[in-house]
Amino acid sequence: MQLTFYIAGAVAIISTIMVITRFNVIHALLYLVVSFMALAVVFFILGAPFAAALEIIIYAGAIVVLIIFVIMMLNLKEEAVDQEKKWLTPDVYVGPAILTIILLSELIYIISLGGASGVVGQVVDVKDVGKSLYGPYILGVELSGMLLMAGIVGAYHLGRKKKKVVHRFLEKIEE
Amino acid sequence: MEVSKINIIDVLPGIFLVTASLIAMLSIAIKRNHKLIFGLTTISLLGVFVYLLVYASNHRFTVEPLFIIDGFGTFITGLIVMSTLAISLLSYAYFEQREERKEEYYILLLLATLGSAILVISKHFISLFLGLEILSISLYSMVAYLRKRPRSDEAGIKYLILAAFSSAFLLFGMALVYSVSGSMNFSGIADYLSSANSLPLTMQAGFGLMIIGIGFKLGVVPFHMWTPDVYEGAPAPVTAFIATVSKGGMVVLLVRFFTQIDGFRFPVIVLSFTIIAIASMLIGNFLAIRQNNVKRILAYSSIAHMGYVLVAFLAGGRLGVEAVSFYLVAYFLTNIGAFGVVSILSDHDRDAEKIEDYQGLFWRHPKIATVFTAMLLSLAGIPLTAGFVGKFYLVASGVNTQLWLLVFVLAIGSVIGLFYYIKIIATMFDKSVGTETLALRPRLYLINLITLFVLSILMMFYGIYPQGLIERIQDFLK
Amino acid sequence: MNEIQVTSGLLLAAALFMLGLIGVLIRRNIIFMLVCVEIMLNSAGLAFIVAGSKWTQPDGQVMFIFILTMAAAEVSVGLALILQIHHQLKTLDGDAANSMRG
Amino acid sequence: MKLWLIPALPLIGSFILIVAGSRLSKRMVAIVGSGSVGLSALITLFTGYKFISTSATSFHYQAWQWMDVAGFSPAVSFHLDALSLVFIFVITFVGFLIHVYSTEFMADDDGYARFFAYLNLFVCSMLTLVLADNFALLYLGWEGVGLCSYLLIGFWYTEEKNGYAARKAFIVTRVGDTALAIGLFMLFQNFHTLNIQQIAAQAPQQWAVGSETAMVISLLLLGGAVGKSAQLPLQTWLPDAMAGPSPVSALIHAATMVTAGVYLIARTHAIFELAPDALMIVGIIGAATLVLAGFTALTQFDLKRVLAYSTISQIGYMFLALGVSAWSAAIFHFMIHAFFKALLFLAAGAVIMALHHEHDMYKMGGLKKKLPIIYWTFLIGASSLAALPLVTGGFYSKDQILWLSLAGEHGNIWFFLFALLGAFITSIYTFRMLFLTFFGNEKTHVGHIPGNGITIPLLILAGLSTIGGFIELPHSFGHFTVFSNFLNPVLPSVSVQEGFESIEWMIQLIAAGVALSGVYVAYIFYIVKPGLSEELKTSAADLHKFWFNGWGFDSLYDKLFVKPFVFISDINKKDIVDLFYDGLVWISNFFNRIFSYTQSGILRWYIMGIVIGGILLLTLGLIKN
Amino acid sequence: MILVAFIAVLMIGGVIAWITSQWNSILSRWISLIALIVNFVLAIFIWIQKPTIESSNWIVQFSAQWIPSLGVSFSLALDGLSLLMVLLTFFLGIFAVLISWNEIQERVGFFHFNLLWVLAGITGVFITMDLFLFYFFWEVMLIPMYFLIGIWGHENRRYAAYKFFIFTQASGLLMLLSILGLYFIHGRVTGTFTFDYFQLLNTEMPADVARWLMLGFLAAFIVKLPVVPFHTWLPDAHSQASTAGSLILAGLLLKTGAYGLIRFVLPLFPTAAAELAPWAMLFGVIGILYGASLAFAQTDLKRLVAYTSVSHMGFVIFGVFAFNELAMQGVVMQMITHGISTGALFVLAGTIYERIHTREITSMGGFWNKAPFMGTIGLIFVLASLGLPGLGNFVAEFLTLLGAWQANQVLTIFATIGVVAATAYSLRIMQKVFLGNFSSDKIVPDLSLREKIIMVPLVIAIVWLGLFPQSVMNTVKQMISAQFNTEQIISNDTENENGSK
Repeated sequence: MQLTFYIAGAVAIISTIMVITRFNVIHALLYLVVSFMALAVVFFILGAPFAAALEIIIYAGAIVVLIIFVIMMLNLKEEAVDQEKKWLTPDVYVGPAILTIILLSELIYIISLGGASGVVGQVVDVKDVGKSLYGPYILGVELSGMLLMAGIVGAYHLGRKKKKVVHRFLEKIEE
Repeated sequence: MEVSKINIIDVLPGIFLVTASLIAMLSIAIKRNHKLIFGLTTISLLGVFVYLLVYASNHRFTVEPLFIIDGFGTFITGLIVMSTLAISLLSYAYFEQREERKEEYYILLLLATLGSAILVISKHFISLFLGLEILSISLYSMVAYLRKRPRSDEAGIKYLILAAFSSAFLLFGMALVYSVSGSMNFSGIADYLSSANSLPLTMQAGFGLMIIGIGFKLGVVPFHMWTPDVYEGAPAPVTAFIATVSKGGMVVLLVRFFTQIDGFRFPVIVLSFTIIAIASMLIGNFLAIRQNNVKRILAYSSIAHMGYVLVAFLAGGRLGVEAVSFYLVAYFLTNIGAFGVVSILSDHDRDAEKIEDYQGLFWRHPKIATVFTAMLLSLAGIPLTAGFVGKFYLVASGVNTQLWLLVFVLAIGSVIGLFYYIKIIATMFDKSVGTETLALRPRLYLINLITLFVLSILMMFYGIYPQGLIERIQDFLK
Repeated sequence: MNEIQVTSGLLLAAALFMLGLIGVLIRRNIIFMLVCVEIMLNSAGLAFIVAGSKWTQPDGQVMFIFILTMAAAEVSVGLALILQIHHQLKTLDGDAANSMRG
Repeated sequence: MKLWLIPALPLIGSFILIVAGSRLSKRMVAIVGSGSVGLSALITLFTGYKFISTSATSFHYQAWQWMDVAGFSPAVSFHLDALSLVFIFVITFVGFLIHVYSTEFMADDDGYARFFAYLNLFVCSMLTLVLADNFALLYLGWEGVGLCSYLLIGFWYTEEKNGYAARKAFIVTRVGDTALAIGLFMLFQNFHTLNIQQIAAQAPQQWAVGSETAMVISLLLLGGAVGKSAQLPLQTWLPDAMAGPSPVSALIHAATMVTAGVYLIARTHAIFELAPDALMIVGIIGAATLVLAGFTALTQFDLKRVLAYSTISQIGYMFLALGVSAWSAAIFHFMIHAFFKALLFLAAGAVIMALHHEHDMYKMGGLKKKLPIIYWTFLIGASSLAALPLVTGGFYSKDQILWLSLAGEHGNIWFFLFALLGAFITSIYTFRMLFLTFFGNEKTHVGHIPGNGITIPLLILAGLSTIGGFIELPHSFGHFTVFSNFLNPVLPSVSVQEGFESIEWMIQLIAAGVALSGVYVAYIFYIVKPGLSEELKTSAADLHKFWFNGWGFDSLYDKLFVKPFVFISDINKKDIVDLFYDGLVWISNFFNRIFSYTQSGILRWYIMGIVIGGILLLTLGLIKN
Repeated sequence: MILVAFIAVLMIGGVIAWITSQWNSILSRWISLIALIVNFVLAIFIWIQKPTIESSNWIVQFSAQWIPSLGVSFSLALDGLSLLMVLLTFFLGIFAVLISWNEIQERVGFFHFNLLWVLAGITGVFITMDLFLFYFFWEVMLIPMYFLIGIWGHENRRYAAYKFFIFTQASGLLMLLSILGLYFIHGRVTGTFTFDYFQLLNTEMPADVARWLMLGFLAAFIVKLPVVPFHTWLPDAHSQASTAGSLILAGLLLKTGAYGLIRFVLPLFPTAAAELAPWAMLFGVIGILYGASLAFAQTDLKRLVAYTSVSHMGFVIFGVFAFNELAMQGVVMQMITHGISTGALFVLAGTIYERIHTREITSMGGFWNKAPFMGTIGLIFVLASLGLPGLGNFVAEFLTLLGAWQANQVLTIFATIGVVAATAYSLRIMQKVFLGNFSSDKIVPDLSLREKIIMVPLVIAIVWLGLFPQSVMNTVKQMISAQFNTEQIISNDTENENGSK
């Protein structure tokens, strides 16, 4: 159990590192799927099988696919990869990395000393979650519907193909 | 637990807003009609407000486990709804002049209002999160609504990435808090804290990360950097919305959360907010002094103003909450008025954001200039305006709890603030150049003028006779 | 010793969170930024599940579901925006979108 | 009781002239201007008669309560006693004569009405000064005369240097006035009143002789007196004041205003007597001034400047007299001096007018024949100034001072020697002036022959300066003491040191001899051997220059006070304090620039900001925990 | 009610003047003139009719609820000091309207609106007895003043207006802090939270708290007064404002600072103020001398006069902190006489500017020749400014110094030296403007009838104050002696000694 957790965790971390260091977006996304799956395993071990399923279905399935769709729509070519190479230079990532390491070490220090002790692993299954969702949190579910609606309406409005795109772009260059 | 009937009545305002947005969406599906949607929006907003006016009371009850409906929440909900109404009135003319599809805007506006209204009555991390996200996601689209403008998109993506980023912090913080306290309910956390001797480190870190998320939404230093860009890029009415409704909702949440858990027992939290407040007041004002873009000036000024609000927030107590409430009213009125002026003067090419656009405005459109002057003076906290009483209230609450450093910085900040408010005013009254060669040719709509007029009358009225409003607030806060 | 400590779970979440964070910071491509934000949100969800599991409550998972919802909505709007920006600027460089400053 | 009319009439005259002067004919202006003073003089006569006939010690009239604050309650009220009677007599009569003189002298001037308005205002102020029953009102008159002096010196304002001279006069006297004002503050602090009579009555009870407070107050009052009376060290303004028209010089800068200091000290003699050291200083100042000014007068070529320095010198005599407590002697000399100096100035004015505003004595000469009346009256005045024995008023008044400076209870040999030296110089420069102007060859053509308006006042004044001396005769000369008896109720008589009574006649003889020898010296130098003075001048050129420039006081003050003040003012014209506020603005802008730099518009930058904020928050938590 | 009327007439008059200017700008001039005359007559009426001032300090009082939940009331009251100040306000206000009759040709209505609202604010400051309301009016007068400078001012108006506004606002905010501090301290001690002046008097508080609170009040007042080194807004504001603006600034606005010192600082914090007295007096003296030195150096006529204000106002703080009745009477007189004399000098500068379109005294000279009437008027006010006896300023300065001498002799000596400096700079005006040679390329007509109508009453006033100041002093006597009960005993003694006249 414990071992599985650590292995899954390690996979998640490594694959995430790969995600953020890939030059090719598609490669990165594939690593992302790996990362999500590893996490799903973690969820399962932590006693959240429902969450594990959703992780795979929605994150790995829906969201990543959506992103890939968009990438395909944008029709990114090889130059994009070169571009990424150019962008990702040490002077870009050293500073942020240091900052993040500071933050991470602080968090590690806090979490490991900070009194959130306890054991995990007790299973909270779908039934409990479902009861909870459609019990006390029913209004939350309704609201998440509104959330999605806002997202859809927004995406619809923004994503609609514009007619005068090129013209506008030229206009911008002329300026 | 079943949703009982009484609960539905309690959350009726929310249901009203949801229904309105749904109807709006459906009607778009049938036929696009700007006027119709606009009418629907205003009527429903008005309806909610009337409902609140008639049925609302300072009676305090909860809708377990997510919501608490009390006088404070109701009052602010009413304020939010009224502000949205005013903004939607201003929006009509603004969007009517633009070739975009206009109708979806109102759906988003209603949903954003819903999100903000949920924020102010939430007593649970889940409702907090959902309210916040409904608000945010609607706002992403609203900010980027004018697709014709590259800046609008730029602002939208900036806002989106940063908001999601800070939401992640907020969530992580909440998770940490939850992991320690075992409850996501504010009262549950409060219970845990009252039993604990000191603040556990993890919990403290959780609060710290939450402050990032909250601070981002408030636009306080050092989480403020998005403000000017988003203000500048967003359409003027949306900017008004961000400046008022979005921030106001968060302020209320902050007050509610920290009052409930009595966070002021912990010096670390107080110190953090003190530093944030001081930094916001100073840096916000400093940033604005040489700025020449009116929307950015207002953005920087809003950073400072959130710092001022934090003074009252830190002062806490009845007076602090009263001060926050009053200040929010004044601030809402003033900011909507100010951005209203910006939007009314914008033409279909760009928003009236350059300071040159205001050169000699007083001699061209004396009424609009007068309104703008009044609004700026209110922001500066000059008497005869609601902003004065609001600032007075803030200072009073600060002095009451002897936060001398904070009120002193507040005073200094106000003085620095004068620089740029006066700059705009001086420009409007300066007749020397540029009155003929104007780039902007706005079309003035009567409805806008009336809205602005009403706003300024209200603003002046509360400045001269704040008693009514104060009584109202005190009534609600009982 | 077959039990997993809460701290381990939280540390994993923190590590992933920080990886997402570093990703946002170092990538200039907006899509990457979006992806990294997703990683951060996901790790926050992990933290919730760890916490929920600690208390044996469903609330953690409920929160995770809402996070998931929000992430989906956000990604959809974000991608729409990215499309727009790509049309406008012909690039996905986050740093290029800096016409507003000062 | 018509006391208030005396100052009021000139005031009314002045008011009429200011308001309506431009619309009145010159004749009307003359009538109003001199008439008001004339009436005043008449009333003075009448009042004086009543005063003497009723043998009252004082008349009092209160016009209204000026202020009444916390015990400070000066009134606009007038107090007439023997001392002020002498003064108002001189002021109104000499003033009237000068007015009459001016009607002709100023006849061609554009500012005719303005001139009389100022002159009337001056007379009013001067009368207020001497009639005031409290120091506040005295101060009003005191400043009022200063103002009129300013206005009249700068009367011909189109000449820029006249304006500067006027300003100098005002400012320098104001320095003295400041001392006076502080003296008044101290008086009020000590007595809770500024009423002169009350103070005079209380002072001896409150202070012992030699009291330090009395000393300080006396010195402060002296400071005021020194300023107004152009004594050392504030004498520098008077020679420049000659920029004004000659009647002004006669009235203000010779006869009346400049003697206000003498009046002040005489008026407050009760305080001064409590401070013997202060009195000593008065005497020293007088002695020093009279010699200094005398030497300077020797070197001047401007007729009026000679007279100006002689005025300073003569007032020095008065101060000397005051310094040795010879109160009535000082007042006596004041009166006689007023007559003959007014006479000299008016005559000089007539000469100058006749020679087309020529001031340089070396360009005059031979006027004896052309202007006989002027010559004779001038001669009488000059003799009086030089104190030629027996026939001149000046002899009797100056002789008394010489005598008392040696024999008076505070007198000493040094005072006497200085006074004697002064007398010698006086007669030299006086007759130098006379010889240069009226003898020798005619160098400038005589234009304007003075008419009656000028000659009649001259004649009257000549008469007065001759007869005036006979109202007070020394012991050795019949001991006729009407004047000092008259003043006795106000000013105590001076007692003579023992053993000196017997040698009084010797002193008189010496004084007469000195005066006559001075005339002789002048005669040698300017009539017999005219070249001699030039030789002397070249052989001691530096000394001559030094004396000519009034012992260098002007340039000293210029370097010491004026230049530094102007320099500091000028470099600080832009107000150095403003730099501080500019600095604040600069700092604000500096901060603005720094913070603006963070608003780069780059998304990752903003994220970085949030992260840094997060780090700070967490670190803060860790530190504080 | 008459007190409310004072303010209401001005405010409503201002609005009407603005509105009517759309049709007729002359009409709006007349409206504001009439509004001010009505108020002036009302105030005179009170002055004459006032019940025996010995009985009570307060001649008229008015109080109404305003924001009861904060303890704010609309409370007005008039005592001798307020009455004098209000009289001065309306008196100078009338001339401010008259002097702008020809000078202001654009936006006449808005100008008069601002003018009347400034005056309304000033009036409010002088008569309010509620600290909140006081602060309210304190700020209300700034905005219109800002516009008066910023719209109708001279070439550098924007900078000047900025500076004025920010200085006064910054200091005002500090005062606000103090007001609130006082409010809460009083509330905690007594349980009643109120801004009422009378209740806040004699609030008990620790000495150091009192010190800090007093400094807050002081900040606002010494900036307004102004005391060196907080004076630098003044020369800019005064010299850049239109004539009416300068008149109001110098004549009235500065007086609000002095009024505040007398009305609030001394009574509210008697002990703390006493501690501060030597320093305050020192700053007064510095102001006197520094202002004089700067005035002497200026070549811009209005700037010169502005610095004389700095110098003259030095006497005010000097006298206020001398803590005795004499000095205080002097201060009150100084407030009035300075208002008139300096105001008149600004009017004069304005009339000269109208004629030759410059304020540089180097390009003036010899105006007496062409404009003797103007010269005479100028002379009188120059003399007033240098403190010539017989004119009002002398009474003021003499009393101040006389009183101050009892408090601090060394400083008084320096203050007295300031009078010499005053002579220097005042006569410089005379010298450069009116004396000297007339350069023929300028046309300088003498004062017009309208200008004479302005000047003659000012002359009469200053002479009247110089010769018959007692009527003014009687008006404030009660108010001042109430503040100095202890001094009263001494003065009674001396009165007995003096009484036998």
